[in-house]
Amino acid sequence: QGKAKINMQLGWIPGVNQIGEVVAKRLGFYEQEGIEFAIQPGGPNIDGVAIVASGRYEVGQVSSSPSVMLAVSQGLPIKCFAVGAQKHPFTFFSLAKNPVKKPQDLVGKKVGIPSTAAILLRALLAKNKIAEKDVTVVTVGSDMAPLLTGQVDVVTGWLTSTTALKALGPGRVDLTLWDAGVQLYALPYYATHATLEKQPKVIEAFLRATSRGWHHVKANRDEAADLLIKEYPNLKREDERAAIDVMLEYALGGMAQTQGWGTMDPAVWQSQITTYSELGQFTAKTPKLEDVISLDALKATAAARTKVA
Amino acid sequence: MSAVMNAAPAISCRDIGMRFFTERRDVTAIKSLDLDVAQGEFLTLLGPSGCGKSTFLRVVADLLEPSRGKIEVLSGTPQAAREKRDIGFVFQDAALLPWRTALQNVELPLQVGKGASRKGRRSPKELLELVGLKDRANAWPHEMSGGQRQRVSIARALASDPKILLMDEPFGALDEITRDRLNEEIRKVWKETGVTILFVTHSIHEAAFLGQRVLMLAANPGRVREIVPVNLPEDRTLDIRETPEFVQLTAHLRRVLETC
Amino acid sequence: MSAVMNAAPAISCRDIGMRFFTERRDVTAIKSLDLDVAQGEFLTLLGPSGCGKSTFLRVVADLLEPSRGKIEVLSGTPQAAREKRDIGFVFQDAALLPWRTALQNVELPLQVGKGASRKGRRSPKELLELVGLKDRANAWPHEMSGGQRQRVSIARALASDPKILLMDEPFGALDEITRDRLNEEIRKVWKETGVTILFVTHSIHEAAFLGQRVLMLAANPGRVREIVPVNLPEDRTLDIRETPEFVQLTAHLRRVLETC
Amino acid sequence: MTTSSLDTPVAVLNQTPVDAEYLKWAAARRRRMWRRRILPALGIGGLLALWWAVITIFEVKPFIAPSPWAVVETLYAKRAVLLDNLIPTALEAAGGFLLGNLAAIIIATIFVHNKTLQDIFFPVVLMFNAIPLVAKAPVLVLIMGNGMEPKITIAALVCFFPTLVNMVRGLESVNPQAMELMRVLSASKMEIFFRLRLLNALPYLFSALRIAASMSVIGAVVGEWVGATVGIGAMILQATFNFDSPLLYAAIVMSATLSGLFFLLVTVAERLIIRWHPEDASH
Amino acid sequence: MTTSSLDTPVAVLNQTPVDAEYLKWAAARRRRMWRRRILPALGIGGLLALWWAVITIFEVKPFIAPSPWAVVETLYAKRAVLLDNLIPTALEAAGGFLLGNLAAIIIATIFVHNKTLQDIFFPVVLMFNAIPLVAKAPVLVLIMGNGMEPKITIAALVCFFPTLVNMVRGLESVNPQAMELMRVLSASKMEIFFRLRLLNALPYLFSALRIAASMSVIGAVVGEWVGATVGIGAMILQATFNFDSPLLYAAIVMSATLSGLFFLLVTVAERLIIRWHPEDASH
Ligand SMILES: Nc1ncnc2c1ncn2[C@@H]1O[C@H](COP(=O)(O)OP(=O)(O)OP(=O)(O)O)[C@@H](O)[C@H]1O
Ligand SMILES: Nc1ncnc2c1ncn2[C@@H]1O[C@H](COP(=O)(O)OP(=O)(O)OP(=O)(O)O)[C@@H](O)[C@H]1O
Ligand SMILES: Cc1ncc(C[n+]2csc(CCO)c2C)c(N)n1
Ligand SMILES: [Mg+2]
Ligand SMILES: [Mg+2]
Repeated sequence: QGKAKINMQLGWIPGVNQIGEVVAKRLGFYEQEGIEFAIQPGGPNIDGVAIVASGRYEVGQVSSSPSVMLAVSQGLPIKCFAVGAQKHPFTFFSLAKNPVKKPQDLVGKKVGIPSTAAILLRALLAKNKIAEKDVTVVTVGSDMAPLLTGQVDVVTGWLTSTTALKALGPGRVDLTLWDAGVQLYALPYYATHATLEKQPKVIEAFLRATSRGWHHVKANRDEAADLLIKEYPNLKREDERAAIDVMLEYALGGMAQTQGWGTMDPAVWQSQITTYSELGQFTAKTPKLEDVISLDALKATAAARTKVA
Repeated sequence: MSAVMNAAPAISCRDIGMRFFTERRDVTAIKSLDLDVAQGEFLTLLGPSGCGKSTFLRVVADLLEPSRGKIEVLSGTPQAAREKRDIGFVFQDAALLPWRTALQNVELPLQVGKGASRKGRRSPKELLELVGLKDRANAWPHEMSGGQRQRVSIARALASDPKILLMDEPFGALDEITRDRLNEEIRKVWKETGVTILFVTHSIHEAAFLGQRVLMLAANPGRVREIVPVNLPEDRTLDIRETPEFVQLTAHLRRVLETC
Repeated sequence: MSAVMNAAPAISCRDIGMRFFTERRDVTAIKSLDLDVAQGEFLTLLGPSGCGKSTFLRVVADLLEPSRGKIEVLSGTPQAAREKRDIGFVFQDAALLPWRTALQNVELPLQVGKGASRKGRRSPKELLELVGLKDRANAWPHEMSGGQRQRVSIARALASDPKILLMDEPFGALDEITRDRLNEEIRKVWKETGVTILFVTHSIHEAAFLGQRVLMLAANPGRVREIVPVNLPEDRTLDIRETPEFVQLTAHLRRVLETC
Repeated sequence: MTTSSLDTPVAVLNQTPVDAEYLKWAAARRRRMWRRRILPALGIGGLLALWWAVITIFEVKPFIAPSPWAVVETLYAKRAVLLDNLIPTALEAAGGFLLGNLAAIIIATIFVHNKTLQDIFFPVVLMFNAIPLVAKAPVLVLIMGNGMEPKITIAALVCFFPTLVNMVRGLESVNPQAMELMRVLSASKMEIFFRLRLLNALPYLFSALRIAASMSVIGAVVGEWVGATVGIGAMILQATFNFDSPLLYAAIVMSATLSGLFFLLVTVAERLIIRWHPEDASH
Repeated sequence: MTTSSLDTPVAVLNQTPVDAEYLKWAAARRRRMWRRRILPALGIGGLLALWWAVITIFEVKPFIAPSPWAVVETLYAKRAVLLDNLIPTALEAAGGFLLGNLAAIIIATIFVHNKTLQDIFFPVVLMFNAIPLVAKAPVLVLIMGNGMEPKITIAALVCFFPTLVNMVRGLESVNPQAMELMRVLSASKMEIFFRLRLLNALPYLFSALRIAASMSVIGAVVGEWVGATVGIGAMILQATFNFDSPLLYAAIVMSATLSGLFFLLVTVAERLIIRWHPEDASH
């Protein structure tokens, strides 16, 4: 019958970052909203934006908010309609014997960073009025080993990657991008203009069900871990269980505590756009806020999303 | 012989010439060649090494296009004759397919080409027996001696039933006894089937014993030196080689060859 | 001839046997062979196709290890003789290297192996002239006729200066005139240099004209049938073939060969 | 003289009397076969020993490279998961191997029969081959979705080019004499292809297949990075992401073993198909 | 009889009188050469036309694939940046090509001369080849740092295996007759290698080099994804990240052109080195 399909295309492989969706799917929350839901994995070779933009799948999620801005800037017909993490967990990691606790500590350090994240460091330096020449940038892969071998003083990564962070040991020093003054969102959800305009009800239903899923996770963490492992048997339960606690801080912390899961602040978006624009990152055109995000679906579901909380 | 001459010639060449061009050289293999070969004739070719014998056979078989002149085979182009499978060829080197055993090599003509159904009078096995290789039917080419390989290639040429058989030194690697026996066999085959044969050999005796005429080519550049008719009885056994006529003929051929 | 016999034999075989095993077959190429070849001797080998002539030459040249028996070459192992570059070989098929021109192929023995410095009496160019290929010195093997290729390989074998020359049907693809001339040449080379020659041929006349003895092999399985001494004067010209002794000898050889 | 006197005595081996010469040959043959089995095992064993030695002597940290022992433990502990993930990767690799090589053989066949098409399209294939996966991936997912199909296609694309290049050369490098023979027999192009060119190309083809055996597994693994939750590629990604280097190496060992297996299959197939070569061609 | 009567009349071409037969041959030859130049251009042109047609007819969105026109514009507008980035990639690819193929040729040489080493180490090489780049790259960066070296190494590793496989086969597949000739001449292994095996392996080698020409560029590009700020690979990464599809395609066109150039060089080298083949082997 007229069940709406939602395929959610990721920019990365699924894991604890999608645990709310997995739980909602497993417990039939989507079905109850009249949605047939599936997660489509991405990977290093595919971010999925073009696939969603061309209408192959209905919604997408990328790792970080700049992807959405950059895509919109290049004319891809998508808009972000919710975010999965209220703060970006991107963090500069250093070791206790050579710590970087605040932005100023970066001066004179060797920072290992993937080439596509170099812009985040530049944004941070700009925000804190540190000259770029005072920091040595070393392009590395998404790998933390260079810190341990002493090739660099600082590496980057996500605070939510709890398993990976175990490798750095307990004496790790964190400096999050958010606290350093560059405020980005992680795990933004997006869809095409056409979907947002023609099927707002479906998107709203999707948000309601997903929100329910996340709140269910918060209340039933062990069960959620079990459901995640059932969906993706390759994952390790104890690792994911530990990650759930951290992830929930991001998904349901911050503004989400008051305005519900998925909520986002247009001001934060606007400052991102401004920052990127100032750093000359928009090679095509600087997008306007209303081209990048659409708050309609969030507004329409505000009651449902906060009620559960 | 005069009887067969009445029909249209099996092969008719007018001023055939063949030059090989490469970036660095220009080799005249055949300067000019005029020749008619009657249907059912047995023509042997004698001539010094490099005088264009193989080249000429290749032109007749439509494996090379002459750089000039006009050639008709069975009243058509060589290509037409080849495509009608009217031509059989025994190559100077055996040219066996290494992935086929002796028997499979002999069977090739029956499996390939439009005339594949046109069987010879003898089965591949019989032909292998004819050339004395019954027991080596399953040997791979690399397991055979030089002469054995050549015998397989002779059997292969006889497996199909061509109207024109071009044989390029088929018995070169065979001992005289086997060679004598096969000389008699090939004449028998010729008589039975009425096939037209062009037979290149380096043996004056063989040329005289087998042929109705001997085409003597001269080298430098390749051209016809003389066409010697063989006036020997049609029914020849090996004893004929002791007759004065034969000795006289071969002496003549030798003399001509010395001036080629 | 008796004089040379006094020295240690150049080649001495005791009960040599050669079998080829494969997964499916077991071929006896040589059953048993006893033979002494004197230093400086010219031995010709006659025998039906597949009787093991090439196999025997390969054993002497240390290209095959006999499956039984004992062989000495120049009072040592075949390997030692080969490694001292005392052995020259003309293969049954020319075996030219396709990436070398005629001249470069003849030059190969002077560029390769420990004896590379040991030059023959004649330069590669002179040798090419000897075999009548002066003008084709720069031709690639694929641009030459069958006989031309074989002549290049003969010139190549003569380019080094071996003590034992193994020739496997070297003149098989040549016309009789060239063949006669090269027969005389090879005897001249033999006399000049005192080289020991083992010469495989299918021509009874050639075997008789060239050799001091004729080793006749029988097939099925390969074995010595008879060793026929050639009692002809050492100074032989082609005319000798008309003498009654020669005719008698070849008739005998033919008779023996017929029962091989 | 009878014909039979020309025949060489040939014994069929199962009737051969067991004599000394035969035993000698059979023993040598058996020795050769054992060598062929033992030496590779020795090589792999040596590799493990070297790995272990390097880890121990240079005190390599486990996050750079784990000890073989840790990997073996992981292999054993996670054997069920690893095998479950091996199956889709093996299927994708096998599918890609078949598809890619088949396509390469077919296109090589077309190219060899039509020089004009070859001249026109070879550069196109070359350019297409040079496009990296990042650009091809979205199009593949767009067309095929997220099932096994895009992974198989990627594995196939990775095998395709080497096989095409080798196959074209193999099909073209026929002995001119054999070609003349076929022409005299008026063999059709089809017959020339199946009875001459293809057989002639086998050494080149098997060389290409050996390369493809290895490449198709890599292709499948990389293909899984375009969106997969199961498979060795997904596991590798997961393990890299989590810095679980024993698991990463265990997954790599699985994929390398798969490559080795494919390679072995190709080698065995070659030995079964090319039967006409001298037993010990190179000595 | 004099010897000279055996000689075939051979004219050296620059002395050839300009006769009809010669002119006919020369014209045919010229036609063939032109075809060989024009047809590939036609193919590439056709590809562009097809691309354009698909974009227009199916209204493909520019973020899936831009129109050729947009790419050309970008190529022109950014020519300076593109060329600057092409140079390191070209150097890496060339270095990897040389290094990888040289290593493959040397190891193939060792293998062919020592069957035991081959039996032992071939499986090791095979396993090593099967390790995906994700696992090798960090180690390479660890050892070699962040310069061109790890990229060159990756490009070399990518070329290595196909060339090794082809080269071993080429070196082993010598004509047994030629081998016997060399043995009779007591040629040393070195002489056999340089005067027989190597020349015999050339068709296989050039086949491998054609593959490697394409692979080394891909290897260099992929190598640049591990940590580079310049080079076509870095540009591709950046363009992908920025959703700048015209730039992405422009970068891909650059790398494909580089592949094509390498391929062309290999083809020309082959034509210059292998001079002894019939001019038109496949007719
Ligand atoms: N492809 C080629 N390119 C250049 N020259 C060639 C080519 N093929 C043959 N020739 C030359 O043409 C001449 C005739 O060659 P052909 O093979 O017809 O001689 P032949 O009479 O068969 O000699 P043989 O008795 O030695 O086999 C020879 O001088 C040869 O070198
Ligand atoms: N590699 C091999 N495997 C099996 N059998 C072989 C092999 N080589 C030769 N033979 C067989 O050994 C026998 C002797 O072969 P050889 O080549 O020595 O004969 P030949 O006397 O030189 O004959 P021809 O005069 O025909 O050249 C033949 O029956 C041949 O089939
Ligand atoms: C969901 C999620 N997305 C991205 C990252 C960050 N990250 C770590 S490795 C890698 C691949 C880069 O080539 C990326 C993007 C994360 N930690 N979690
Ligand atoms: Mg000829
Ligand atoms: Mg022989």
